[in-house]
Amino acid sequence: MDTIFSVMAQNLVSPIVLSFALGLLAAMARSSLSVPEAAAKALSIYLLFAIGFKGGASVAAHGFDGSLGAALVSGVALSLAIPFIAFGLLRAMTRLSAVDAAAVAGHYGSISIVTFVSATAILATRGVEYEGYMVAVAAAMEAPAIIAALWLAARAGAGARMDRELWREVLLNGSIVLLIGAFLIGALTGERGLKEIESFIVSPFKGVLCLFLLDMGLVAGRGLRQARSVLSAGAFAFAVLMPLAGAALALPVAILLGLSTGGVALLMVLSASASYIAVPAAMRVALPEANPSIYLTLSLGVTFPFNLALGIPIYVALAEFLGGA
Amino acid sequence: MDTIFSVMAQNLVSPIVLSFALGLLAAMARSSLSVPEAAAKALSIYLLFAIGFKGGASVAAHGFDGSLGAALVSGVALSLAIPFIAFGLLRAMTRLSAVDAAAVAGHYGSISIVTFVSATAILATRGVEYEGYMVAVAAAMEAPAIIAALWLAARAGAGARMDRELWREVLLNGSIVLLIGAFLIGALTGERGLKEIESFIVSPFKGVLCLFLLDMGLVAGRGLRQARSVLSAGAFAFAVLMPLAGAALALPVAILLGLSTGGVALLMVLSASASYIAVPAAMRVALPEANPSIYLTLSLGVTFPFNLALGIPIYVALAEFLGGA
Amino acid sequence: MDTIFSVMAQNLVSPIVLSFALGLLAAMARSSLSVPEAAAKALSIYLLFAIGFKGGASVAAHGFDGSLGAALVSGVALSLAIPFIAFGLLRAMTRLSAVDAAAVAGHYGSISIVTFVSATAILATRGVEYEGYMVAVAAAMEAPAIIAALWLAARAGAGARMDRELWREVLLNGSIVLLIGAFLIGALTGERGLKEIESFIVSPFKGVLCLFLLDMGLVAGRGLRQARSVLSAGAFAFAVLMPLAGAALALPVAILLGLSTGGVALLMVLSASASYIAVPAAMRVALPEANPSIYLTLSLGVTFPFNLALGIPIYVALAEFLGGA
Amino acid sequence: MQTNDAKRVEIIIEAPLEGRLLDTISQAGVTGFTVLPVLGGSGRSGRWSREGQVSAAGGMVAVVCIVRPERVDRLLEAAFAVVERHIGVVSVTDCQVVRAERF
Amino acid sequence: MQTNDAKRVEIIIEAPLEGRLLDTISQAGVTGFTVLPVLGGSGRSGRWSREGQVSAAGGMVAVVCIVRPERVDRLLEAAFAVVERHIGVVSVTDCQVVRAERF
Amino acid sequence: MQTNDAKRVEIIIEAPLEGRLLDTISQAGVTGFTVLPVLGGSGRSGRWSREGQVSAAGGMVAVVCIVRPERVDRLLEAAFAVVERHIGVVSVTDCQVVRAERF
Ligand SMILES: Nc1ncnc2c1ncn2[C@@H]1O[C@H](COP(=O)(O)O)[C@@H](O)[C@H]1O
Ligand SMILES: Nc1ncnc2c1ncn2[C@@H]1O[C@H](COP(=O)(O)O)[C@@H](O)[C@H]1O
Ligand SMILES: Nc1ncnc2c1ncn2[C@@H]1O[C@H](COP(=O)(O)O)[C@@H](O)[C@H]1O
Ligand code: NA
Ligand code: NA
Ligand code: NA
Repeated sequence: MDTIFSVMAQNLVSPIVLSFALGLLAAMARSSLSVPEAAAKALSIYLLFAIGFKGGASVAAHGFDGSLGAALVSGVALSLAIPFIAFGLLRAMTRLSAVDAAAVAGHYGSISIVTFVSATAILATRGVEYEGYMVAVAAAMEAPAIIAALWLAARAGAGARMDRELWREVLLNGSIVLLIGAFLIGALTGERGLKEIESFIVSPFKGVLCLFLLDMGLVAGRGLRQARSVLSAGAFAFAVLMPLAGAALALPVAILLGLSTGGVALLMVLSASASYIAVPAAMRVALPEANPSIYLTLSLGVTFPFNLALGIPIYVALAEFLGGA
Repeated sequence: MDTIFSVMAQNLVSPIVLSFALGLLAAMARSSLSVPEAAAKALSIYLLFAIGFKGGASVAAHGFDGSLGAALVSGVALSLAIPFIAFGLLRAMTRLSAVDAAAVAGHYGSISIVTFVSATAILATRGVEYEGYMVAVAAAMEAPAIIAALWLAARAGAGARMDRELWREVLLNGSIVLLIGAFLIGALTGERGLKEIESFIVSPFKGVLCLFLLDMGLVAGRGLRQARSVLSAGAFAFAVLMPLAGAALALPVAILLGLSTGGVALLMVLSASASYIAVPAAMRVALPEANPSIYLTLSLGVTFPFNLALGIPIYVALAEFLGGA
Repeated sequence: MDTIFSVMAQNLVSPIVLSFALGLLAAMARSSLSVPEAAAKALSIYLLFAIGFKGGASVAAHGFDGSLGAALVSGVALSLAIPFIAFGLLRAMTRLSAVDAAAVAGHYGSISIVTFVSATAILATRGVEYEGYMVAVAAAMEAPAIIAALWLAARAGAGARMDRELWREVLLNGSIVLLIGAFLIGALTGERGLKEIESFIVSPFKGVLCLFLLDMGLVAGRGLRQARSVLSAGAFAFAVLMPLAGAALALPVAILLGLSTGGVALLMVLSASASYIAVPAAMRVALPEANPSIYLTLSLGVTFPFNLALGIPIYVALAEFLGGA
Repeated sequence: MQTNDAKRVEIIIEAPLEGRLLDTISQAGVTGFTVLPVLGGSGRSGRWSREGQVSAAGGMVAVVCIVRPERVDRLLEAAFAVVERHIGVVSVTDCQVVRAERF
Repeated sequence: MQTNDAKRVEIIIEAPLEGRLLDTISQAGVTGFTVLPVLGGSGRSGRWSREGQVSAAGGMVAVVCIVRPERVDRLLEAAFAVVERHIGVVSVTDCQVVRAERF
Repeated sequence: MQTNDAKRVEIIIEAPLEGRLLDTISQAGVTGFTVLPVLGGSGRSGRWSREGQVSAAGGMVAVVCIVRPERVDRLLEAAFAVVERHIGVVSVTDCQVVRAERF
């Protein structure tokens, strides 16, 4: 318990969390502060490339310990299962239509890569190691939730369309391709490759993350300001409960997989986090009847800050506690 | 006197000043060289975040020495007073209308954060220390001049409008919010926070500043090329005299405040510099009758390069001379 | 021969080449991965500034060894001569119209600065030195080929227009101005200037290059996908043969000039590479009848990847072999 | 395909006034509009370009509103309250829309 | 100067549908169009802005097609197949073009 | 609200020609225009997109000029001198403007 509070305290005054808070407050107060779209995209490309590459280089250094396959399968299973839990909770806790609930549920089955990245930054600060291949698990968990969501929506009578074109779009989504591509480059070039570009992708990493979180705060704050009306108290409660439920589901799986302390924490983080890039784009195409304000606000405006400020420290502390660290 | 020339000589062949010169010449020669708007904004976000954070971290390390309050009040007073001097000089030296003169005067009361940043880079090269809270003084000096300018314009019969909405826009202007926000983050996270993101906000700082000044040179050169016709010799003379007047006014104030050598130089720099972000935007809303070509060209096209090439070395040398450094 | 294969093998698993391959494959597979235009331009500004500055600083450190003048003249001569060879080959190998052939020929006489930059990165990895002024030679080789191409087109009856305005545009093209400007700044500020901004322009250089090549791969892949139909097998063959011909022409010239091993390799690289910034823009103005898909696809989609993957290692290995390195 | 008459109103205005304009026309009941970026231009106050600019002061945006013919006057009056002392360029074009119930 | 009648069709649509829309209208024989970026807007689902967004989900684009009058119906029908369940705003304006043989 | 007839001329042209076009129409006395960015498009020379492009060669811009009806011919002729050998798409639409004295 002590650990939780100390990790939380340490986390809350980190430049990363405070940068997000600054963006959130600035947007709430209607400041003109904004990060250009092109700059935000460039920052996200940097983060995906760096985290993917480092994961791959770490796999090249330490080798696969055999559990990669099992971890990937478990990730896919979690991504498929979580939407059902989310859907059930949403129908119980809110008055959202079945279509809106299905769309939201899809977001929670999928993952948020910035949440993952922020968690790795915290693990690095605390000196906790994790499996490099967790990056691949993150990529594997992006898409399956979409199937679950569309199945839920179809059952509810919405003519959700999941044609081949949409499949291609989801699986070849820019962020998935970059993450896996960079992972493979890191795995192929290994330590030598990492050394060549270390002073670009390792040293400035946390600082870039601060600016990206500033931007996320601005976008989240703007979303919250504009969507306050469409969200009920029940929906807010869901967006705080659901990550805890996702993490709770992931914890035994991670332990069964025999992951390291950092790996356990990261699988909880992935399950607890909600997508705000791949899934929203897919939902706009496949489920246009669902209201984007609802799923974007819950995912980016409530669950993301919750995980950043409180969730991650809880998952890390739990993993450390159970790992005897 | 020797110091002035040696500082000037050293300054004139610094990558920072030469990058600005390159941009200026390229734009004058109508080269197609240009920095995309989004990239320029991203560079300015980086600079504001870095300078704010470092200021805050330095305050956290050295503590307030009690003079912050007095420095803030003095900054506000300077920002309010300088427009009156500028207005008087403009009416005497040029044939600008009262409204145009008031708008220009507002720019000179406010501050230019890049001029400030360039001065801190020169101080760093020379190993001169300054109070970390000067960043907060810079932020405090952005807005008051606008009130003075609108008062001057209203007296001249222009229906300047300063409604609540404009107040909010000025005070929550993106650059002020980011500067103060980063300052607070730096102050809260202190040395530990700085260490985490040092290799992002400290080591590459000067290089980023070079690229930003390249862009400033391009914008200034384009402005000069297009606005040459609207500017009289008197206006040009004003734009060179006024920074010296502002600095002269700030010098005794800075000494009375008991600032360090670097702090004295920076208060002179702030008073000598003219806004080109917050004030122009406010003037377009509140004083649409004033011609933007005039105030933008004087501020960015004349006073900024003057300060960069000659002004800052003079202020630094004077501060060192008086500080016995 | 051994060297060639070892250089090639080392090169093919470098993060730089793999990043390009990732972009190429992603675009071919129609992934949504894309780098915003503003970010791509910002990356290219960084690379031009850094490579120019380092070249200038190196000249300041080692001094001119007298051969700069001869190297510049030789570069100009190569840039003028190569289009004639290219035109002849194109007329023999393809059924392109004379106007299209002239436009393509102009691209191969000029140079690609990213190819140059990638080659310097490989030389750096292998610890091979080169003359800092090769950057100036690169700049000098950008424009002359355009004259040759327009002369060829005019002879073929196309009303190519090369008015004063176009001259200004070509010679004051943003990338030339930035490259030469940064070179001069580096030469003026020397070692001291380099030290000030080293951690911006030296340490992260290779990493930035990776992201830029990722973008180049995306653009090249998209081009290939969309232009496949307009290109014959003969045109593809030309785009692989021509760089080898250009390098073969440059080799004796470089040896006669008495360049260092790295210098020999770089003159071959410059002659082998094909423009994709300055020349296409000039051709769109001066030779609108020529089909841009053809020249852009051959230059960026075929010759650039060929040089990156195979050409550069061949030129470097040859230079090392002949230089007794 | 079944279409109905409508008006396309295009307002080119200084970027620092964007917020005010949008708030004003929203209050006048026009809740459908789209904002397009502007790179540069020329007018009585000379040529300008957004390139490399950091401040919003040197830029403009274009706002496109498609409205039913009977609502165009209310929109123009609301827009004019903001644009009046400023340089905004306002033009109105006849157009046809599908799904008229949306406007 | 000699001009001919044509139609200017403007379609404002969610960014994730851009590829589908362009493929569909191309297949319907409309191979001339231009895509413009959109900064933000407002509609029945509220206000939005592209600022700082990373996902395509939160954005729109404007597609402008200039076509001969006789081809406008085919274009609208093709566009509608994509836009139908979505929020796309479609407007058609009469215009004049030079070099009519190009359209 | 009092409006007057005017013409909205829209010229979509290759980016490397932008400077020439604007200089030419300025010399022809048209000093009011606005330049909009273009993301991509399609025409006889195939599809293209600005994404990730560094060179101006692969891009276009849209120039919008609102002029009095009697000046449209001078504008079109001036524009055509530049556009002729190029791919520019020129369209003219009738519109209404407020503050006609500005055009
Ligand atoms: N006739 C026009 N057609 C299109 N845009 C215009 C026109 N007049 C002015 N503008 C735009 O409005 C801006 C300001 O105009 P002005 O106040 O006349 O300088 C110009 O820079 C253009 O972007
Ligand atoms: N009447 C309109 N005029 C211009 N753009 C509109 C209009 N209605 C909707 N839009 C655009 O279409 C988007 C989605 O509209 P909606 O589905 O009504 O929320 C809005 O955010 C606007 O960008
Ligand atoms: N009918 C059209 N409507 C709108 N834009 C067009 C049209 N035709 C061509 N364009 C634009 O002009 C560019 C060049 O056209 P083209 O020369 O036909 O390849 C295209 O890529 C489009 O951006
Ligand atoms: Na999840
Ligand atoms: Na000042
Ligand atoms: Na060449």
